[in-house]
Amino acid sequence: MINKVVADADEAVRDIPDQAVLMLGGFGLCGIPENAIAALLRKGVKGLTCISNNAGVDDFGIGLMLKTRQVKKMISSYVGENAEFERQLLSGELEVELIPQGTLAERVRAGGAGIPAFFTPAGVGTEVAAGKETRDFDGKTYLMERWLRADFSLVKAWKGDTAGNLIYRGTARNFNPMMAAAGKVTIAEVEELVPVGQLDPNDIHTPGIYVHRIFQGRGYEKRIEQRTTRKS
Amino acid sequence: MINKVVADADEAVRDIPDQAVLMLGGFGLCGIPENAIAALLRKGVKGLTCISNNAGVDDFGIGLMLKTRQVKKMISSYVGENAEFERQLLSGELEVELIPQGTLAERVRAGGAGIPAFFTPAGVGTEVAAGKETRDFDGKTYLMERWLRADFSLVKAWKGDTAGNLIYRGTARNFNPMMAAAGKVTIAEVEELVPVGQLDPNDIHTPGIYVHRIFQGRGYEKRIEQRTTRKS
Amino acid sequence: MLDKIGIAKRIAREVRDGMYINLGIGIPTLVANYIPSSINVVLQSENGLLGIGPFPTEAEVDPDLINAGKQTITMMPGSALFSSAESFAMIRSGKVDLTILGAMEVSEQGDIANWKVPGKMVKGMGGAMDLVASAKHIIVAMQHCSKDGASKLLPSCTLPITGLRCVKRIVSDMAVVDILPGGGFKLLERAPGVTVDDIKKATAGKLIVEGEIPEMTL
Amino acid sequence: MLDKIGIAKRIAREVRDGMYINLGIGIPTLVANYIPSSINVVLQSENGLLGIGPFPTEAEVDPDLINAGKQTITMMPGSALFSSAESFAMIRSGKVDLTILGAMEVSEQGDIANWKVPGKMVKGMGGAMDLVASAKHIIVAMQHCSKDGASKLLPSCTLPITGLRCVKRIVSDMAVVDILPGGGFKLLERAPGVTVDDIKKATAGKLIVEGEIPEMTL
Repeated sequence: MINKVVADADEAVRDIPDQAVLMLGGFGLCGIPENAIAALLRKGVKGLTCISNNAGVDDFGIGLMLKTRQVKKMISSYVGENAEFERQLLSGELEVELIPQGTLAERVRAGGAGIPAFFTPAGVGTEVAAGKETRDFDGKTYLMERWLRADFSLVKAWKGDTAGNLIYRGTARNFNPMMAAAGKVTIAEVEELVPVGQLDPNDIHTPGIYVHRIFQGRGYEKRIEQRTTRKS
Repeated sequence: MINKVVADADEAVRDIPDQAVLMLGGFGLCGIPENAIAALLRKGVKGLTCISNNAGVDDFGIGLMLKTRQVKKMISSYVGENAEFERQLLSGELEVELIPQGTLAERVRAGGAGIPAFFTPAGVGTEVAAGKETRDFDGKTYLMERWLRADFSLVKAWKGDTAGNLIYRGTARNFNPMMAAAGKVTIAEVEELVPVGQLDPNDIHTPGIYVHRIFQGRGYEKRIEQRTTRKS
Repeated sequence: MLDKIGIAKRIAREVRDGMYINLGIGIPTLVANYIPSSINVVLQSENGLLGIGPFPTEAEVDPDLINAGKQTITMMPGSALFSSAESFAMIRSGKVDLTILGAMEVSEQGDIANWKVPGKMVKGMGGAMDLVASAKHIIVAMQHCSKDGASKLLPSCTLPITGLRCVKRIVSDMAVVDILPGGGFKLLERAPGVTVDDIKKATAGKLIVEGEIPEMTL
Repeated sequence: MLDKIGIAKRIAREVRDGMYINLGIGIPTLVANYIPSSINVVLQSENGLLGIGPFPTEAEVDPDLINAGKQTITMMPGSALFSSAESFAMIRSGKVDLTILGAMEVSEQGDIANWKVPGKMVKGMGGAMDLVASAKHIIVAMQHCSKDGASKLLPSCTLPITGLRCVKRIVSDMAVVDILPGGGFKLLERAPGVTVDDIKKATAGKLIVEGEIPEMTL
């Protein structure tokens, strides 16, 4: 098997240039590439376009990169948990493109599947449809949407092997598999990196062909946004 | 959880009418719904349209339904292993639509994903493009292809639970997951049916929402078309 | 007049055995608490889970297991996990039987507005546009009027819309109404202590009242 | 002149460390036998596997594990299994570095015909059209001429084509040629015992010969 292992997050993101288009996995703070984000903060790249379902919170996730003004544009479905985000947006420092969540997921999937465009019913008749081609199929109206691809995709998995095969855990899977497939270069960080042969080929969520670099992350915080519990 | 269990293959296919459009999982004879096919033979439904990557062999798989003249039309990517198929095709008794394998897989996937049409490069400039819309994206030409959906999808999995969650094994997965999603009614047969809670939610290949009926199959033959071995 | 819990209880009565259901944030989430235990349903979380269970105990809290509102959750036996693409694939292809969500406005044609208020920071539509464009059956949980008394059931929406002609039924603090295929709010039930006249006054869109309107039972 | 094994051996020399490769049925399948063990590659089977291993021993035979030619196979450590949709997703998105397949005809523009012979039963294109439309690099393994001596490297294909302008390189029993971006077969190497003149006579399409043409080494 082909060995994709790099030493750490800093080595993995070493060649991400200013103005790069990035995809970052995660839903809220669940399943985000914590180590890669920390490395981007250290590296200080600027002018990034970040495609990610959310924009983190003020002091974690993509929110950290907003604070350091490394992000030029966010492409997301929901960005509501971040005061610094709001400030930059209102002051015009930050550009934002909002996309329905299912359309975002499917556009990224299309990017990784070699499908340049497809039709979806989401957003017909709304602001989202502005400037887009509509077409009727079997009596229902759909919008044409284009694929999304990235210069670099940063994903986080639970387990991975040295050949780049990934297994996610729980709802931390979310956007990670599609983003792994849609990156020209895909960087995966995992909680546990194992030699090839340790993961059951039947259980792989992201085949190694999509992953160019893999490393074992350190010190995962896995912050919880809405800790909600019951008594008994 | 919702219980989807039916007693056996005969009960599962009880309401499949003449002229129904079926999808049948499998690649060659690998991962085909053996029990459901046997039940269709017993039931004797006629005029079926079968969407399946292949058409079985003379004495197994969909080949058995060709012999009994139950199939009106095959929609496949490759149909080369079947003499009776050839006879019926040349005599005009059987209609055949050949689709590139990746386009077939994606059209079925689109059917289960609510995507009525998409663009693919496969078949541009070939007979397959006849009558289809072409469009250029980023300097490359693509064909527009429509979704495929079925009245009934017949799929075969390795393990399943009473809620209809499925896990496939090896390359017997192939077309089964997309077909499970693209059926108005999806019938799953499994080698081992277990109570809910026995399968790890992280390992499920087909979520139970796609499966309407599930039963444990019997007497799997799992025939091999090209038994190829090495000495040592 | 119903409070939030009352609205949730009334909507819970719409749930049928064997349904796959997507519950939006807010009142819709509360509905889960009032579904009778004799009814088997599966709750979908659009971030990638079928089979949402109760909130976890402190000991069960798992940061890798959250719902679409980013709350920690548990899984029911028989759950399945999947990607966001798969999640919206099943939503778009109509596999989710019932979607329950909140709204700021609904028009008499069934248009819904629930994602953007001009002048306020736009947070995004999340999965709402995908859900309303695809769901087989949509029930809206909402207040009949705004705090200053303006009707939210309108001839047409004034706010940017989330989806066209998609709402089938509304359960508000005052009434249960259906949106008729040809347009119009058809009054089905009154909330306890609310008169047909109250509802007429509170409904700016076309209200259709035929025969006796029963008070709802919870 | 090369036999089938010779063609496979010569193609094996095109393989680079770290490549993901799809091998078609026939001669291409043989290529796997001649890739040096010092080179790490991953073989894709379009029915849903990355990491094809050797054929199984009798004891290892598993009916749930076959390649695209329906032969029983094994898996290498580090393999991954997936659906046919995922398989062609990675093919279409250019993740497979090299596709090796057979052909009945190739045109000097790089068009390929390999799925249909008029008058014979049409068996289907399988995955060939998807592969040729998407692969980053395509090498064709073929006979330079048919049994009756007619050239298969043509100005334009006479058989129904599988894909347009997609073939980059041909390894035949007589020669290695590249298809130039502007069209034309550029001669790179001669098979042992074959002269440039032999190749000229056997090539109906435009053959470009520049300088000394080396004999290939295997």
